[in-house]
Amino acid sequence: MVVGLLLAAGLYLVLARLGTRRLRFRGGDVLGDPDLAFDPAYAWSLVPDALNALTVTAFSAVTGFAFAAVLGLVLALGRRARSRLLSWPFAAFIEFVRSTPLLVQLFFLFFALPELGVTLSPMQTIVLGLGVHYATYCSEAYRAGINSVPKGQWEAATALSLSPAVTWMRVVLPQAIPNVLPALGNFLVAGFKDAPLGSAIQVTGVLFFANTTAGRDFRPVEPYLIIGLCFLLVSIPAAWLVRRLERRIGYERV
Amino acid sequence: MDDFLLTPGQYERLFAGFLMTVRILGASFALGIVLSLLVGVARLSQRPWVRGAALVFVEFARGISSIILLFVMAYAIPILFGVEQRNLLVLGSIALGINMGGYGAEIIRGAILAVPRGQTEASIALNLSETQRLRHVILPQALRVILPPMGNLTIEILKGTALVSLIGLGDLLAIANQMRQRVDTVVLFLNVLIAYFVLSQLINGLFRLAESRVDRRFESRAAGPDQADTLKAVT
Amino acid sequence: MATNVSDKGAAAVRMRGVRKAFGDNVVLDDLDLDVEPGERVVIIGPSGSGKTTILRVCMTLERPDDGTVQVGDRQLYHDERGGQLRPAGEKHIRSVRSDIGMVFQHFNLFPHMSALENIMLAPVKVHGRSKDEARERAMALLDKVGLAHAANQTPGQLSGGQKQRVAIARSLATEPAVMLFDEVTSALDPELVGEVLNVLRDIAEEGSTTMMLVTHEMGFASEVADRVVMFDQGRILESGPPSQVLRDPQEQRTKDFLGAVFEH
Amino acid sequence: MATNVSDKGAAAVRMRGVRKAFGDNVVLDDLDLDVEPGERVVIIGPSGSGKTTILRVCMTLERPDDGTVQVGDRQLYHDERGGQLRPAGEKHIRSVRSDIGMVFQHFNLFPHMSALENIMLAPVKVHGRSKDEARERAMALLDKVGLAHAANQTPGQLSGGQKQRVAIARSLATEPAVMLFDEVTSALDPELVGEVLNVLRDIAEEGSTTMMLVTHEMGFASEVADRVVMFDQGRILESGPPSQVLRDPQEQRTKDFLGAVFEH
Amino acid sequence: GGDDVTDDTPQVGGDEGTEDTTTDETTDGTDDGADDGATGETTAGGDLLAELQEAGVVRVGIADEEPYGYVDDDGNVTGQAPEVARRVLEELGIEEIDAQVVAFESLIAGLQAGQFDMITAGMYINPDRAQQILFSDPDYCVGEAFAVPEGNPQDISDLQSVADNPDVTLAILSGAVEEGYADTAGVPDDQIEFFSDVNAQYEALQAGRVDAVIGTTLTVLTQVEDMDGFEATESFFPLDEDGEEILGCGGYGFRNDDQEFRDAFNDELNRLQDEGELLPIITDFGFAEEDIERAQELTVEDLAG
Ligand SMILES: Nc1ncnc2c1ncn2[C@@H]1O[C@H](COP(=O)(O)OP(=O)(O)OP(=O)(O)O)[C@@H](O)[C@H]1O
Ligand SMILES: Nc1ncnc2c1ncn2[C@@H]1O[C@H](COP(=O)(O)OP(=O)(O)OP(=O)(O)O)[C@@H](O)[C@H]1O
Ligand SMILES: [Mg+2]
Ligand SMILES: [Mg+2]
Repeated sequence: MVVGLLLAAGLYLVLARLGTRRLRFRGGDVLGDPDLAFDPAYAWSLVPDALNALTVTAFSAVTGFAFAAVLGLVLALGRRARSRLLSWPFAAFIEFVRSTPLLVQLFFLFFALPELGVTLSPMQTIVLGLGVHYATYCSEAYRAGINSVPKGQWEAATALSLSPAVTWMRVVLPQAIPNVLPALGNFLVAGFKDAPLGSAIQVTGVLFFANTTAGRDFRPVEPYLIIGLCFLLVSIPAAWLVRRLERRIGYERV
Repeated sequence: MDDFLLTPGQYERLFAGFLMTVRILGASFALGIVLSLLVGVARLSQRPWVRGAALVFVEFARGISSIILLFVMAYAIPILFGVEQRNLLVLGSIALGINMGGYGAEIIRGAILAVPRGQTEASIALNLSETQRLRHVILPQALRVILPPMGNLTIEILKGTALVSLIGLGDLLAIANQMRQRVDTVVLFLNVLIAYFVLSQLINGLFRLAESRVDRRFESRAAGPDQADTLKAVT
Repeated sequence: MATNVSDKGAAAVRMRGVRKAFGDNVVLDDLDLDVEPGERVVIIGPSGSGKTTILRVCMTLERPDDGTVQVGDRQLYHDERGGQLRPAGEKHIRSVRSDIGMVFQHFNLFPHMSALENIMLAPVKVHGRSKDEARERAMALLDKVGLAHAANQTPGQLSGGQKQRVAIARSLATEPAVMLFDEVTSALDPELVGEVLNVLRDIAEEGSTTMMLVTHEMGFASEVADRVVMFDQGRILESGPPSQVLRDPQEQRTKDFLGAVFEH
Repeated sequence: MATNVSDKGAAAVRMRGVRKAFGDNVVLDDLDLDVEPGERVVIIGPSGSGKTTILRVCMTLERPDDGTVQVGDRQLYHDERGGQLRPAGEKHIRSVRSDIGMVFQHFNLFPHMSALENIMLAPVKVHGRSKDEARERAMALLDKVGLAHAANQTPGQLSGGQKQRVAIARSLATEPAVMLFDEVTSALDPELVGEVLNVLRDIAEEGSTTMMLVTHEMGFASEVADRVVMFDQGRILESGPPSQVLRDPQEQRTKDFLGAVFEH
Repeated sequence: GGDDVTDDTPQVGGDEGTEDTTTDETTDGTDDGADDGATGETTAGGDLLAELQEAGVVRVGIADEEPYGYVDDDGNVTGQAPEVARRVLEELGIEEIDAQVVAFESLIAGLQAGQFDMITAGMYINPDRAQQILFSDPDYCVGEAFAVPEGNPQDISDLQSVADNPDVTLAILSGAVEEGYADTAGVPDDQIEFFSDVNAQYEALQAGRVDAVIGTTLTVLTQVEDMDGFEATESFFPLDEDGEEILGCGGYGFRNDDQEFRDAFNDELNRLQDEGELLPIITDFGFAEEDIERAQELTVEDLAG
């Protein structure tokens, strides 16, 4: 467990180091053969750039997701608030963010917020955008998880006179969160697939790489196919892992 | 209040984009539903190769990001296969429809599996053909399970339509971006967000309506007074 | 179609060497069984002895591992070409299957259709009847099972006994030559069993339909059965008129079984 | 805090005019009940008579619609300021509540913590004990309930009787003045009931803790109770020492109830 | 490399009927309903021009960059390039243009993929691009300039001054020629921020995300006009590896297969240029007469290398 956490933290630090670079894409080292619709040699020469861009995309996805996981909990708690005056705005916010496109939200954060005096860098924008967007999804998952904690647990906490903070931190959440993990895993994968949207606000991730390279070398086939492949190679195993987690947790719950 | 409004002319432009958004949504939804049904049923086929092909489609459609699929469709596929694809609306809808099909197929598969086995057996005993079984017995019952997640999926696809602005289609977001320089961006994007919100609530409402209509088919009121009467009348 | 079967004077159902195993569990073991046209055979036996399985094999809900099933003058699972038996395709099976009907323990009515629609579905979709014709016949059947007033109710609005009577009407609607009944009263509250047995009795009395019934209602069995077949561990232990098998069984196993049933 | 209560010579629990309804269903109806410090009161009565509800009201798991509940010398649901009673805030309720403990029918142990952690949680988090002190006391309690060896097992690894004994230890750990027990043996397999009753008997014998027990174990009740209270339809039907209420009840309802319980 | 993959698909030419609705659908709704006709399929050889003449509509690609090709307040497509193209196409008997807005870097890919039939974005003619597509002769040549905060606090005058000042972050349009200019001048990577959207560059400048935007003198002048607190630097000509000044001259892009269309367009363009017809159209968008005169002496061969 501790080893796992340390490993994850280490990986994240590496990712943070690689993924926050401002990348510059100079196209392939070799010229594509005009007679080939797909030139493997040219494609191969793009791989280093594509991998670098992938670290940027992955970093924005992971960081955005971490943010979503925390903010989602806050939203879930806010929505559960006993006072309707408090819970209604949370519910409305969640519904609104969930039913509007992430891309529009990104444009809003990137282009409209400066008019309100908040200027975010592209990376900050995509992290915040992914974070808030997926926080609303996470909040629904947390809500289901919290509701799945039996009523008797709350009553036992009352009978022991535990304070609300202790009840949440020590009794309810430790039971709710394992049930929520598979859902969170799915959202991480989904967030990863949305992370290329950062390209629209100049985040130098995979899609930015493909657009720039295609515009520079005038060969769109290779870069777009490469990033498509990158995505399949990352997200299919990831989804598979999440499904395994789902089965394992489902099994333990029995 | 006026501070949050645009000029009528600007609304007119946005409305043209909004119509385009609705068209793309309609086209991708239609394709998505067809793919969901075909692939969802194929996932349960007795022929291993059909099942395998369907699984590959599902993993592909769900594994690749819809935005990347969109760019692949718009820029790589036409050149790679020499199909001169001038119709971006079709391209965009295919990309989004494939995306929807991947998720929808799993919804349909799950819903079909949720229909009790006895229903299939009864329809075999009545000698219905495989398609008749699906058409008259299984799918109508699966529909109850299908509708709620399908509604959510449709809203996801609505959100996905915003991506087509990046490949040069003039949807709501694309028009907003063209107006961005000359309009207060806060007001502009708030208006756009609200338009999407309204549309998604509309979709939500339509699906709720469909759900209640389907539920009415199953009407299973617990022993009401009229039923008690009929019971007596019979025995 | 019933005429088709008796034309030739063949058995309504003729099973030869039927074998069915689930994994290691051999449920039907080299089974031979003949049912004459119009005969009413009641199958009894302890739980797990394979009674349901034999009906499901006749209904093509389970494919036997080995052996043949003949329905009327045609093989169910095989094509006869040039005297040779070959495994038949789905099309052949469907064509033979239309001579068989089955009523299930748990009714398996279609919950999204009214009673009437449940009954009309197969005649319209499978046998190509016109809607009007099918409706008329369905109403006649509903009347026969005493449910004409419930034609437009969905299964959710019916009691268990009513559901089962609709299910019986539904399988009668296609006029199968052979009808299979698998413990059709055992999912019912005791006070509803009578109404279903009455309907079965009516059908039996009309006499033209071949019936195979699995039931634990021994009184009913001795009343309607031409023959009682006692199953045990996938084999026929004994077989004969009810007066013999139920009153004066030869086998100890049968005696024990009947003792246990009647005690209850 | 227990001393606090007896200091004043006040009742450990004093209910006045307590009313609780769920919708139209009036479950507690203008109820008065006094429990003396150190007294052991057993509450009996038919299902649905409000036994659980009265304990839940004491534990603040249900808020009464009307009436007052005094625990020791303080009002549970009200602030007394200037002789006036006003509905109290969450903070006040929490402070009074720490004098009460409850053991549930279904244990409600925290499944993600070991037995030891379950017991230590409240002393450390609520009463600010040091971890070492809390652990020592928790081990002593586990020893008392005969489960010292199971300290590090999680509830999933314990039998029902063991779970309930851990739950009892857990609620004793904060040394509440009043302990509530709601049918703590009725979710257990019969062969496990004894071990839990033994633990309860030990606690009762120590004598310092005020106890309110709902139970259907009449033998146990007559053994440990100072007083038996018979509930019916949200009211106290009769009340007195076990020798009187259990052996020689005055009310017909009580006789019927006891008859039914003993027959079973 | 002139071979375009579309060579292999002559058979798609026939079914014009199916395309009737599609033109309609590919419009971005920006031009006020000018899409009533069908353009038919584009195929190998020179029948594109005939088809376009038949349909009366041509689809063009723009990058939404003022003043070259953009969508105005009312949603109409305008700018130097679309307006000139309109005039020239009119001579060819094509009455309407139907524009699609795409990222600048996707213009060539869009043209090649058949999403539109010509580029009217004032795209500079250079050897790299000329390998991919056909260009018309240029109709303007301008220098480069920077948009900077008023008073030019970082004292930026040319790319060398950017390279020499590590504090300056420069916005460059992804896929545009300025990237190469900056490389030649030795501007380090971490001083460059790439954008795929012209307007976003200036919004970034306003938001303080970058210190300067480089663009053609015209673009910069047009943009800073609408912005408070920003100005344009003096126009300059960037240097190539040999220290020679580079002229930035824009023209119209065509697919390699559409040589006949390009030639016809080019002939009319040159004729109108000679007759001085284009001058008023172009100067309307802020160009100086000398910008146009410089282009008059040049042909595409001079620029395409
Ligand atoms: N689909 C199946 N998969 C595995 N085993 C099965 C299946 N269907 C039936 N069996 C097994 O076959 C045996 C016979 O089952 P069958 O239902 O025919 O018995 P039955 O005589 O109808 O018993 P009952 O009186 O309980 O209905 C049982 O041991 C049963 O567990
Ligand atoms: N949360 C609730 N909502 C609605 N009704 C409730 C609730 N809790 C209890 N009741 C009702 O209050 C009545 C008294 O319930 P209570 O649990 O106090 O009875 P009891 O005497 O403990 O019975 P038992 O011996 O069955 O445990 C019952 O009719 C019950 O249905
Ligand atoms: Mg059976
Ligand atoms: Mg109770």
